[in-house]
Amino acid sequence: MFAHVLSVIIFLPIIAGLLLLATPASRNIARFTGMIVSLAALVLSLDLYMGFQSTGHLEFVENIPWIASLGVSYALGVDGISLFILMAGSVLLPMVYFVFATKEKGYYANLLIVQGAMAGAVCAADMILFYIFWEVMLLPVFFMLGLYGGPKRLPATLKITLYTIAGSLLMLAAIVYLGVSYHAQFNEWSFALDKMAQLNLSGRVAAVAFFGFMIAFAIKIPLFPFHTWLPDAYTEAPTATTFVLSAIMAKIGVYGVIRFVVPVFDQEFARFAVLLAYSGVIGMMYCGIAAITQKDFKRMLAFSSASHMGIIALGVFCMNVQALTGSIYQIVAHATSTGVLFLFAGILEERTQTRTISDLGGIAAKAPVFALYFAIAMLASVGLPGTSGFIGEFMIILGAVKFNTAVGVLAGTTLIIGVCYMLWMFQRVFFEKATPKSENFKDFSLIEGLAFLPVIILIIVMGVYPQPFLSKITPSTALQFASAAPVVAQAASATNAHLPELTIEQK
Amino acid sequence: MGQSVHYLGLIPLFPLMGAVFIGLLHVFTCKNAKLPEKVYGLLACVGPVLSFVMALKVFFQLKALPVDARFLSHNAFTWFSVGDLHINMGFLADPLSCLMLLFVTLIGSLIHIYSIGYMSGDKNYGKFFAYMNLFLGSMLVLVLGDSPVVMFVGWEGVGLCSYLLISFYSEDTNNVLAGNKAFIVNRIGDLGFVLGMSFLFWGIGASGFDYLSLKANIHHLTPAIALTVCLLLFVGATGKSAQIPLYVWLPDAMAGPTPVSALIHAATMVTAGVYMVARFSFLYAHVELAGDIVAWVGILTALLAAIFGMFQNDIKKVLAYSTVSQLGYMFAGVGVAAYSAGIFHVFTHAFFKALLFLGAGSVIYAMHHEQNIWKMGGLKAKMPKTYLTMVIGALALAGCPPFSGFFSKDEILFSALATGHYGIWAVGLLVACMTAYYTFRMIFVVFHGEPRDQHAFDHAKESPAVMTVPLIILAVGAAFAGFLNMPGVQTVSHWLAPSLTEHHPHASSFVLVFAMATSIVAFLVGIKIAYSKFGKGAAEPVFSGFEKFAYNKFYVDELYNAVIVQPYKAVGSSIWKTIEPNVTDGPVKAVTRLYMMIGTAFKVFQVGYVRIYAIYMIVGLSLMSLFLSQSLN
Amino acid sequence: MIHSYLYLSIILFCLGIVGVISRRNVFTVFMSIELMLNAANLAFVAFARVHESMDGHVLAMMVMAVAAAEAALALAVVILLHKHKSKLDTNVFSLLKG
Amino acid sequence: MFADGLFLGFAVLAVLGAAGLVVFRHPMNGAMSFVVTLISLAGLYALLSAKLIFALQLIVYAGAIMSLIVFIIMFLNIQPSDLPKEETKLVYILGGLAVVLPIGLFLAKIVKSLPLSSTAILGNDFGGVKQVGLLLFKDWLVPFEIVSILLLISLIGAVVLAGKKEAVK
Amino acid sequence: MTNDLMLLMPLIIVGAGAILLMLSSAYQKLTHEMAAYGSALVFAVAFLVQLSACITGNAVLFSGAFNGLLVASSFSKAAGLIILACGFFTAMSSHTYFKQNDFCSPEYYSLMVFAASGMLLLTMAQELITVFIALEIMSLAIYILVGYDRKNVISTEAVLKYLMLGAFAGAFLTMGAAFVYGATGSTKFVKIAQYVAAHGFMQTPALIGGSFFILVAFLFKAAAFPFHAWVVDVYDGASVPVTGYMATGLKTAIFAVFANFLVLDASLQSGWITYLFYIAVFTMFVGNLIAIGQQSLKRMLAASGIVHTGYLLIALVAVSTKDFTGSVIAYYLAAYAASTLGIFCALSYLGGAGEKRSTFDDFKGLAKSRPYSAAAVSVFLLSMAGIPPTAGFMGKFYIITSAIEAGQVTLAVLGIVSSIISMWYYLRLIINMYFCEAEEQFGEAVPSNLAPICTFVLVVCVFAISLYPVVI
Repeated sequence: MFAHVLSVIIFLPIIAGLLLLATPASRNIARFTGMIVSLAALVLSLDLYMGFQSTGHLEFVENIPWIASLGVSYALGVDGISLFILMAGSVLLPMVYFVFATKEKGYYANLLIVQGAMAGAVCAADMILFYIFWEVMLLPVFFMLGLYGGPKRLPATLKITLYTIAGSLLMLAAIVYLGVSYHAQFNEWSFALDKMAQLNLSGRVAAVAFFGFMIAFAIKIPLFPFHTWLPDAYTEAPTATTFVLSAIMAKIGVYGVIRFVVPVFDQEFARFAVLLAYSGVIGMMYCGIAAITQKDFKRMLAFSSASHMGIIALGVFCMNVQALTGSIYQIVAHATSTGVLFLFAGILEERTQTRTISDLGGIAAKAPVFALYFAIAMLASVGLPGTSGFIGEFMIILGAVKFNTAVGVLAGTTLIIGVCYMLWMFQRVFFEKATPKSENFKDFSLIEGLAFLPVIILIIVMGVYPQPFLSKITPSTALQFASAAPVVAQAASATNAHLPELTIEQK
Repeated sequence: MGQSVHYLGLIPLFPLMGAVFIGLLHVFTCKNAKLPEKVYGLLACVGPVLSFVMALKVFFQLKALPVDARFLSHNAFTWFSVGDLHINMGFLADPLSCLMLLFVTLIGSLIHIYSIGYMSGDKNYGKFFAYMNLFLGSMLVLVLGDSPVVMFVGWEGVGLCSYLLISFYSEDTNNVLAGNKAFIVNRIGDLGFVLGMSFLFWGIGASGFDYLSLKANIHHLTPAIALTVCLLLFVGATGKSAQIPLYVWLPDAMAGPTPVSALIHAATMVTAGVYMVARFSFLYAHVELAGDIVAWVGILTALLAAIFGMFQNDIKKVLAYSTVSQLGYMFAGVGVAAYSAGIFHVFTHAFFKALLFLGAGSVIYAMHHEQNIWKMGGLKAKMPKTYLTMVIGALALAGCPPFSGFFSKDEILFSALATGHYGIWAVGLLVACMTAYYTFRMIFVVFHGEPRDQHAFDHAKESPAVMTVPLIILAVGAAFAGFLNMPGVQTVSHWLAPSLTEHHPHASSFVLVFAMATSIVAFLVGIKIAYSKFGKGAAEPVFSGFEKFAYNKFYVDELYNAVIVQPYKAVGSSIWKTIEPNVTDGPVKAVTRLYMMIGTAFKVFQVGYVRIYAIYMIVGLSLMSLFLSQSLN
Repeated sequence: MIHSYLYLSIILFCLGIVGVISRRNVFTVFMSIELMLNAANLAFVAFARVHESMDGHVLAMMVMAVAAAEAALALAVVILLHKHKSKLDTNVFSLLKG
Repeated sequence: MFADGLFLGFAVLAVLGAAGLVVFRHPMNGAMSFVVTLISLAGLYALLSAKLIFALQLIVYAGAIMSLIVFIIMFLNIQPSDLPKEETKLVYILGGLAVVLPIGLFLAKIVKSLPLSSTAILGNDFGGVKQVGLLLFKDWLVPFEIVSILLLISLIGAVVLAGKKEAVK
Repeated sequence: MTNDLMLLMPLIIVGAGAILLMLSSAYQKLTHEMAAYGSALVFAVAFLVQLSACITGNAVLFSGAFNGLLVASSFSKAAGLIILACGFFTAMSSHTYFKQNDFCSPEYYSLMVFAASGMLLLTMAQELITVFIALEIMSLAIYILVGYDRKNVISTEAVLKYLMLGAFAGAFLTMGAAFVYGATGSTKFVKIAQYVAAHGFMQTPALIGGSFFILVAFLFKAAAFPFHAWVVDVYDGASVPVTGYMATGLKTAIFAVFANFLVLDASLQSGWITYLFYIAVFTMFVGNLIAIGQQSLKRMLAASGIVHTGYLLIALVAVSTKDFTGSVIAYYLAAYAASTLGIFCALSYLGGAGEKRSTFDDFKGLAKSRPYSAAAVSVFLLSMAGIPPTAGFMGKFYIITSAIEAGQVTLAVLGIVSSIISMWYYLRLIINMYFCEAEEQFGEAVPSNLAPICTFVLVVCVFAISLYPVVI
């Protein structure tokens, strides 16, 4: 373990990616570089994971003043919340280089850049630094989507880009507002995260700033009704991009809410939590129901992903430690399940040249390994106990019931909704009789099988023995609520007023 | 506290390991090098048999303990722990779970053995056993779990296996659809289960969420919450155990291979709901209203299923509805707080229903996968062993003394009577009569009379020993298991007592005799009608009027389809076809379009005439001057 | 009395503006701008009289010099325009628009 | 009184000249009319004791600049057909007046509020060449110097834009 | 006095260099390439001198010399640096540009240097008539540069529009100066400030009127609404390097003097805040609306220039008169100048002979044949759009920060909204370059490497300014 491990994790892929772009490297060199660099990042993050002390506070802190006059600094650090998103990225991304062998140089280079930028966004402990990475991580997506996407990529590209930039610029205003308020209250410039939490905000402007943050994150997550960019973008994007978007980038939106909104705007957050929770749960239902009639499996997975993000976001809004922990756990679980499903969908598309569900069938018989992997990932995604998906989902529903009974009950319907579209799709694609397009479907090669194996194992391990992971998360989530406890308690009692018995027996 | 024994965790682990091992073996060999079936068969039986042996060990170890301390536990590891929520991957063997354990492993083992024969020649032989082992493992987790959450693991696991096995012949769309239906309907129940657990946790879970802690703290639970929890958990039970309104999946589930129907959809999985209610007896005993609701839902399900059962032509459908019906009895039993009676019925039912299914499977196997009873007939000559065992099963099911079903069913009816649930008793009696009728309708049509399909009849022959031996073992169980708990003996009730919160009703022996006598009468009436109609051979009836209505299961499936499934799909497609582009995305698009329009329209102002530009300036200036002169004074 | 000078200056200035915005003849437009500069000059000189300082005179001189330079350039442009289109109409030159 | 009369006369002439500039169709007429304004302004400068400016106005403005303009007008040999047909000129002028009115009123309001001292007769030194010159070279050296750059530029501009020299290949 | 001289050195070098260039252009053997190098040299030397003054000179404000008409401050020095850099890069890109376009003569470069001298004067001028003259020096030189392509009627039309409206605005400046003089008895900023401090701003109507007209002239030159309409046509008509020069150097100089004037006194600034607020808002949105519909890149950039004027006006509204350093404005100007100049630099060699490529569609598929240039242009566009980690983002960040700090939250939010809107037309070019099939091969060789090199230097600048925000 060395001093600037986080910086290395962030900038190694970015620099490698930029170098690839700047040099006339061949696609094989690019892929090889990507592999090496992402594996190096993986090794570093594993090292980081091992060395993580789970104190609940930021660890591996780096802090270098950058813009002294405004108190902006290059500050990095991870706690239990960010560690897992960082890990999800590091663990999942190397797979892409193994699975997709024939892409262009820019494809791999952009992947590297986005990996670094996402790591940066997750590790940033300064709001401005976070914002910079937040925006930077959009650019590779923009280029990948536009350059390597499907036939209707241009509108999709524009939509996602304009939508997310619109949101994030509003967030910039809110960030600046925070910095200025800090200056006004403490007579010192700073954008550091921990200092922002000391702010005492109230009034209309604070509410506006709160929504400045929330809208940015809501678009990224995406929360209903800001999700409309998602189906197009996910469907048209090349597989790796969809994977990155759904597996990690969307999670950074949730992470943002946890990291920036909850500590700073505790009052506003408590005030609007019910509204946001409904938005999450409605989004979950809306997208889940929309998924069932999709004809295109990638689009169906896109809606499914949006549906899951709704429930993950809900976990954050429930303001209790179980739901929040569940959310973070579910973030990783969703990355390993739905994210991987997108990769599988990409493989499916590559091998059958179609994305239409009705064109396929009988793949389970043709490709048992592929079907097995797919089924495991699918079951994790529908939250079957014993897979990673259950733990998080259960804790979120549990927390939601406590937070607000109606929300909790609606959140529970995810159990049904998810299973409806997934089974339907699985039936059409993997069962039934083989169609001309799927007849010659090739099963995984050994390399592919091995590349995915760690994730599949991870899905199971995370379902069966989650406590080692949870014990790294819980101190941070507990801390999150320790500071905001009074407000949260007050809000929680207010929201459950219609079912008073529920709160009587609290220990 | 009870003892902590490490091997408890091994009981589910054996079949689970078996499942993983067989599954991997199958996946990696099915394309190229096929392994011989024997390998799979042998491997598959190892897990269940080992578990059964362990179960016996548990039983004896428990038996050795004093009555009040009869439980063994094993805490494998902390599963997850967040805030107040501590869930251990813990296993608990108390008399209740031990009983379940015993018969689940026993019947499971038998059915595995039976399947070796039944499934021979199937190209997915390995897959089948992997699923079966997985199922058994999950079932054992369900039974042994020491907290609702661990139970839920098994609960969902068995659901999954049920889905996988129903859609086992996945090339046929109907099978897959049946599988989907089973999984989805089960999931609806699971929603209730999860919500019930959540309420329970926020009620009293903070000081421990395992059964023992819950039981200790149950009096802290407020009545409203207790009722909510009870009902929500019962929703879970209706899903898993096929009660109104979620029973619809079970008849369809017969699409799976017959051993699956026997093991999963008759003997074990479907009784999980009853087991769960019995597990929560400390809770249900607390809330009388919940018990009544459970009992009524159960008995009405029993009635409905019996009506359907009377008009089915598919041998497995008849058995399926009889299963639903018997499950209804069990719920009636646990609903009137006769938990041991309910569990006992679970126990006996496992034997005779597994027996009936396996027997039916034997028949189907012999008839080359023909399931319509009106294509059979006179088979008793060709398949004596099957016939004999099946008659035993049928007698047990119909409640003929002294077969096992009689005692268990009678005890339920007696409990209903003794606790004053006369309505339930009356309906139960009617159902008993109907049960006898449809059971023997099936027996008579299949085995007696003249062969209806001569060709099939000629080719029919007795099944191999690997199939008949389990039948015989089960037949023994079906015949004599009832004595374990016959009035006056009550071995099972006493055994279960430490696990259940039960108040045995004090009723006079007159009531006891009255209940028994009415039961016997009901049985006799039922069998008489059946004999008079079908005893000497009958042609396939043409249904009309109410019969047709009942034959079509009151069109409940169609109703669900029209009221729930189709609207759901319609909403789904309208969301992305109509709502998405117009309502949610509409404003975004409109804004963009407006913005482009304004932008294009704005070019008009750039006229290109320099004088006009000067006019812009002056107009602006002049306006500002106006404002400024206002502010001058 | 000085007020009258200033009022006159304002009137001339406004007339200059009117000339610029209402006429299309290039010469007239340029001369109108000169008129505005002259109006400003008048104001300078009048204010110089008020303040009894001669700074205003110097300023007026500077304005004259600038006006001269501007006029020279403007006339060069007029010649150029005339070379292109032989017209003195500002509206003729409206290729750049939209 | 005499001064007032002179002022009134010059003012009326200046305004009329300016109005003529705005109204006349042919630039030559406009230029002549403008010269009237310039000369009237020179008279007003004289009334304001700005002797140097009075002279410069006549020499530089009315003399040099206007003759340059007139020269160019003549040089281009403008035919009436070259002139823009401004049928709506009057509408524009009236409209322009209406638009400009607020500006004028605003300025007038300002002027009205100015606390101006009485215009006592000043000494002979005021506005003389020497005094202004001294001021120019002492206090206002910088603008004076940089005006030379300005003139240089306009010189180059005239050469570049109107000159015959072809672009260097 | 040596210090004073040191601070004036860049101006002197530029002025002398301009005259020298002018004189030597009479010498037939001087090719315009040599003139380009000469002017670049002048700019470079002046830049280095200015830089050394910036680094070593401890912010000496000289006011004794020149009777307080010229004053150097850290802000004027920074603005001067930007202007000189703009001049340098424009000279370089012009060199390449005129390999493909043939209307150049050595006077072109001398005029460019003259314009720079006017701009430098503007940044330092502290007296209204000096401002006026400096403004006219700059403007006249630019007018000539705009109309330099005499054979092209478009360019002549541009100079007509610019000259006519520019002179019109200049007349307002003189009238404004006259009223200020009338009110305060002086046109020197110091005296005006003293007068305002003594008598108040709102109590002196003549000062209101005078400053109003002066502001109008500044707003005109900066292309703020409603004085913006000329800018699109003029940018379109001028040649690419001149457009770049106008968009950057001229705007820097104008905003320098604008800020200098506005911070004379707090009451003066606060008196105009309401008006500047609305003007800024309208400027941003009108600029955006004009930009959306454009097909020509130059026109789009002109319109985006209007939008950036709006952002700078936000900075002016939020400017603090107490301890004015102008750092926010200078930083934004530097960021904006780097990216705008970069894009014009790239256009000057990508545009081809006779600027045959000028619309969005002409640049379709550029990334395939010229990936590096396309990448550079993308960086500039992203910087203008304010996407991190480019300089444009930092600039916008500082402006928003200063606005919110000054309590102008609404304005900051509107600025944000405007930059969201502006995203579309910046992205449009990137999309055309990267995601569309090429209609043209961009086959011809670049005649000179100077402009490409400058482009890449500017890319580095864009990032360097962002990552090492030394000005702040």
